[in-house]
Amino acid sequence: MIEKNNSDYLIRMFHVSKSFVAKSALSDISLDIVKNEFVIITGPSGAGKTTFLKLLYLGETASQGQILIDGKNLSRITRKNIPFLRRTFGIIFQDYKLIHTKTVFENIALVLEAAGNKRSYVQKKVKSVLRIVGMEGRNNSYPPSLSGGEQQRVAIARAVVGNPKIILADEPTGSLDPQSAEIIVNLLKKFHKRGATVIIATHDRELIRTTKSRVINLKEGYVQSPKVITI
Amino acid sequence: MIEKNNSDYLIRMFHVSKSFVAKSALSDISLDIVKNEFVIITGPSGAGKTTFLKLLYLGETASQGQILIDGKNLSRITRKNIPFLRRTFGIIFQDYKLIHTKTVFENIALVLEAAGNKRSYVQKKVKSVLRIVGMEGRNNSYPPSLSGGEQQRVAIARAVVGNPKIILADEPTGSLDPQSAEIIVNLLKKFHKRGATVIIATHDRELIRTTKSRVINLKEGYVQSPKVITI
Amino acid sequence: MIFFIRRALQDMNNNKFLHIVTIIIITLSILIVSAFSLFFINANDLMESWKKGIRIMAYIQKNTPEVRILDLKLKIAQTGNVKDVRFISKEEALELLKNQMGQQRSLLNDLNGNPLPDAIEVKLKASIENWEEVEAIAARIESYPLVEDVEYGQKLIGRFTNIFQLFRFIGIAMGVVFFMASVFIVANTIRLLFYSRHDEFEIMRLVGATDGFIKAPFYIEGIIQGAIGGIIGITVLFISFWIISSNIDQGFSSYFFSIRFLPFKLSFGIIICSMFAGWLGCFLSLKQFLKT
Amino acid sequence: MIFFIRRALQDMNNNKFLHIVTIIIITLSILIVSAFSLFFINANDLMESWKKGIRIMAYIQKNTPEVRILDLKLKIAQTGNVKDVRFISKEEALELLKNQMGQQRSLLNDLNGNPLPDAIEVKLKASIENWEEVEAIAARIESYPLVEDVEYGQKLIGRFTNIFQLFRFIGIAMGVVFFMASVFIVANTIRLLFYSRHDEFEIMRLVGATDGFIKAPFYIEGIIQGAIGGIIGITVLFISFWIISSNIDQGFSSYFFSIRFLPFKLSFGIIICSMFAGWLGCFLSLKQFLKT
Ligand SMILES: Nc1ncnc2c1ncn2[C@@H]1O[C@H](COP(=O)(O)OP(=O)(O)OP(=O)(O)O)[C@@H](O)[C@H]1O
Ligand SMILES: Nc1ncnc2c1ncn2[C@@H]1O[C@H](COP(=O)(O)OP(=O)(O)OP(=O)(O)O)[C@@H](O)[C@H]1O
Ligand SMILES: [Mg+2]
Ligand SMILES: [Mg+2]
Repeated sequence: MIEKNNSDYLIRMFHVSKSFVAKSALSDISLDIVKNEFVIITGPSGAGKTTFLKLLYLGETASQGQILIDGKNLSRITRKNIPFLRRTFGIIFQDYKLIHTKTVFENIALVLEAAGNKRSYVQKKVKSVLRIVGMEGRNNSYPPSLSGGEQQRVAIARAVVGNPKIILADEPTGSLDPQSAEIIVNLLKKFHKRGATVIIATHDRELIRTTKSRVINLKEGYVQSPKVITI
Repeated sequence: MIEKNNSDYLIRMFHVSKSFVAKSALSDISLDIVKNEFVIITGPSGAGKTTFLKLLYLGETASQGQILIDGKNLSRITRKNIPFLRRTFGIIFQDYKLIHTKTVFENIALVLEAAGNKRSYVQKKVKSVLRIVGMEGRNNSYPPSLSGGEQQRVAIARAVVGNPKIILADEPTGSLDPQSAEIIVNLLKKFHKRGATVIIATHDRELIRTTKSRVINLKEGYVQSPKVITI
Repeated sequence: MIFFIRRALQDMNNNKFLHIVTIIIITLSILIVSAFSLFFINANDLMESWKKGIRIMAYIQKNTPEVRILDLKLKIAQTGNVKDVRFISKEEALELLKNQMGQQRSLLNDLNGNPLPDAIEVKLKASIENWEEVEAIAARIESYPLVEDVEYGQKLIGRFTNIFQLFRFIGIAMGVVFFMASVFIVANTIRLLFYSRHDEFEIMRLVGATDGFIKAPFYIEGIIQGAIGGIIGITVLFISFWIISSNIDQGFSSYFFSIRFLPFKLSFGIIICSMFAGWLGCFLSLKQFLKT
Repeated sequence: MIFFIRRALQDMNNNKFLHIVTIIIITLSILIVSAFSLFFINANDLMESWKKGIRIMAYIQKNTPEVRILDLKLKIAQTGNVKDVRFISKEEALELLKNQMGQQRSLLNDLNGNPLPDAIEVKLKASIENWEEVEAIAARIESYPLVEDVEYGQKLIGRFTNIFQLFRFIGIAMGVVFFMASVFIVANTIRLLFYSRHDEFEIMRLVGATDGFIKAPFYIEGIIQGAIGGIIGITVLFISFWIISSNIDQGFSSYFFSIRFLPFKLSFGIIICSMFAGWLGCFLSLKQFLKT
């Protein structure tokens, strides 16, 4: 391991645990993720992958331990500043979390509008990102009328539309056929090349195999034998 | 192909099409599925797999063509008889469709209660099926507090709890790690051995490779080069 | 049945927030209806007590023998809408007149003899609806032999009687409007409640539940909510009524009529209607959401 | 701002069913409140017109010269709460008495001389609230020199005045209760509406929207719904009023008072309050649902 400068660390976790009522999801996690890293988190169902990601974007707060993102301690972030923290992330949720009463276009535009972008920019940007994920022409569809894979691609489009510094992708290819999955993985890699830090939680062996990168293996909330592979 | 007796056919489709407003999902599908067959439906995202399954359990009605299930024409089934048709199916939905305000136990028990089973039987049966999918002890959890894979396993438990004649599984291993997936596939195979007809819609190449069975390949709503492999 | 009730209660427990808000809305609606009913019933009592002031005086021809007067009294008593008759001798009449005249009684002091006629005072039933009826009865009595003349109240009261009639008409109309509005508020609230849960219906249908199986607990819930809301509403009203009336009653009302709460039957009817509204809400929403 | 209004309208369009049901409930609530206000205002007018019937007669000592009577009249007219005074000579008084007595006037025919005193009739202002005030004024007038005696109305009207007072008190109390009930119905309905959408808030927060960004369109929606519901409610009431009153007015009311619609200010106030209720509903629900 090469010595790192303090400012190189984007995410640092110190003895982080998360337990729910009568259920411990993560135990004593300590790890660092540097800027522009590409990390895969894997592990069996219920291992705590989603919970790990939730702690980063403050979807849950850690029961114990400290998390620093870009040098800021998450436990010190005020309620008011949470939205601004979240804008540094692009999140692909495992269950997509699309708003069913809004069209595909509106769902994606929401991110840009919330960040205060101009209407014309929003229009252009949303259309271009939909083209990239292969969902052009479905602008005005509502999510419930989309197939599982189509919804997932909309969720991906929403995650990347704001050019986030950090992309959190929870099982981003779970509902996708191998070809579409490849397109998505390439998209994530492209953002990685442009400078984003990418964290993917996945079971997909194919994805892990073809993506030579650091793999964090969780099992019942503990990190298993960490191995680092630099790409 | 061996000549089949008419009563051997469980599902017959004649020139079935399904189109939504401004979008055709399935076109001119004709195929037969015999009793106790194990069929995999595959194809890229948006190919029409889910729509195919929906037509069988009358989640959608065909725009054109006829579907016979066990000799009964679906277009002639009255509204009142739809629940009874559906009880012959055990369905794993792509998006699980668990009721968020009911516990895991209640979600699964619902199927048996709706079919008029006794309370004591329901209790025993639900617990045993939860054990099989590895979700024992989560009886009283609500679905939103479960991980993706856990939710999927509950959905699978619900699908098989009523010992259905036909199991429709839409991407049943999409959120599962390889080990859990294998358990589920073995579960489906066990039901198949006991006499159930199993239809799986999936992208999972692993699943297709390890399960030597008939594969129906859909693309943009059309059946591609059908190949039959008997197990 | 027990199974469905159990499911209904479980479900209400699972969706506490929604059900509490719904019950609050039902309670408020019932409170409005029952408060208005209470108000109206008492206002109506007041009007009735007022109407009792209408009297017809039938003046009898001079020198009529007593037996014939008794006959006449009987005859008048048997006339439709007459509640009560009383013979007033000319001496009694003069005494009454003196009392009535107050300051001006001095006029009557140096009177020689009593020029007043004997009379029969006729009280009417409270079921009299308007002034025309009073006039009709008076005309009828005037037509009897031995009756020289009739005189009835001040025209004033007659006019107020008509206004009372209008008041009652408007009151009943408003009661009906409030009642219907409340039923629809309750029904629509329950629709709103169910709309937020129509995914649930869909899922139940997909796993093979019949419409009946899905509906039963929701109907039970709707009816339970209606009942709870209704009972709370009536109870709140009763408590307020009790507090207010125990402070006010002595002061005002005892003279003419006494303030009373809704009759038991009506309270009960309002609760039944609240349950009906709960049922109706379910009926409307389930009809809508269970379409294929 | 325009951006948020656009988003609010778009959102109402996306969730038509929910919003229509909500507006129906608001409309009905407003209808209840405004119907009651209308009823109350007119009933109050009626009471006022009635109260105008209260008169005090001040009887003047015999043989008072005319100038001094004029002085007295002026003095009485300047007494607090007196609206109008009129001199009634003893001749006029006798004539009036004869008219009043009806059948019994024969008594007065063989009168020698006129024993009645001159009098001043005092009309009181409608702002008189209760019988005690009337008594106080009468006592005051009686204390003036030259006034021999005072007489005021039948005690009856006095008692009714007190009942009117009670009626008005109860009416205002009920108006307040109905009003608050309606505000809470509206507010809770909007809570119900938002509850069914709290996943949506959650998603918006997760993608980095600030609370302000999320709230703004919902507040606008709540206010718009309140406004639409209020306007429809008042309009429906106005149309019903217009239809009913154009059929009834001629028949009854013209004698004493005329039926009128809610004053513009009040209608406007009700609509404003309906909007406030919409806002309140948002406030309560958003406070609740935006907790972390
Ligand atoms: N809100 C919660 N309340 C209680 N338990 C929870 C909650 N959220 C997660 N858990 C539990 O914590 C454990 C870890 O959940 P998590 O969602 O992180 O798993 P995961 O690794 O993402 O699994 P999967 O691959 O199935 O998505 C699971 O057993 C889950 O049931
Ligand atoms: N209700 C609907 N309204 C309009 N279009 C629909 C509707 N349902 C499905 N479609 C469209 O029909 C096509 C087929 O959908 P389907 O869900 O069957 O795909 P799928 O093969 O299951 O895909 P995936 O693997 O992504 O789940 C998709 O393009 C989808 O957008
Ligand atoms: Mg997960
Ligand atoms: Mg699908």
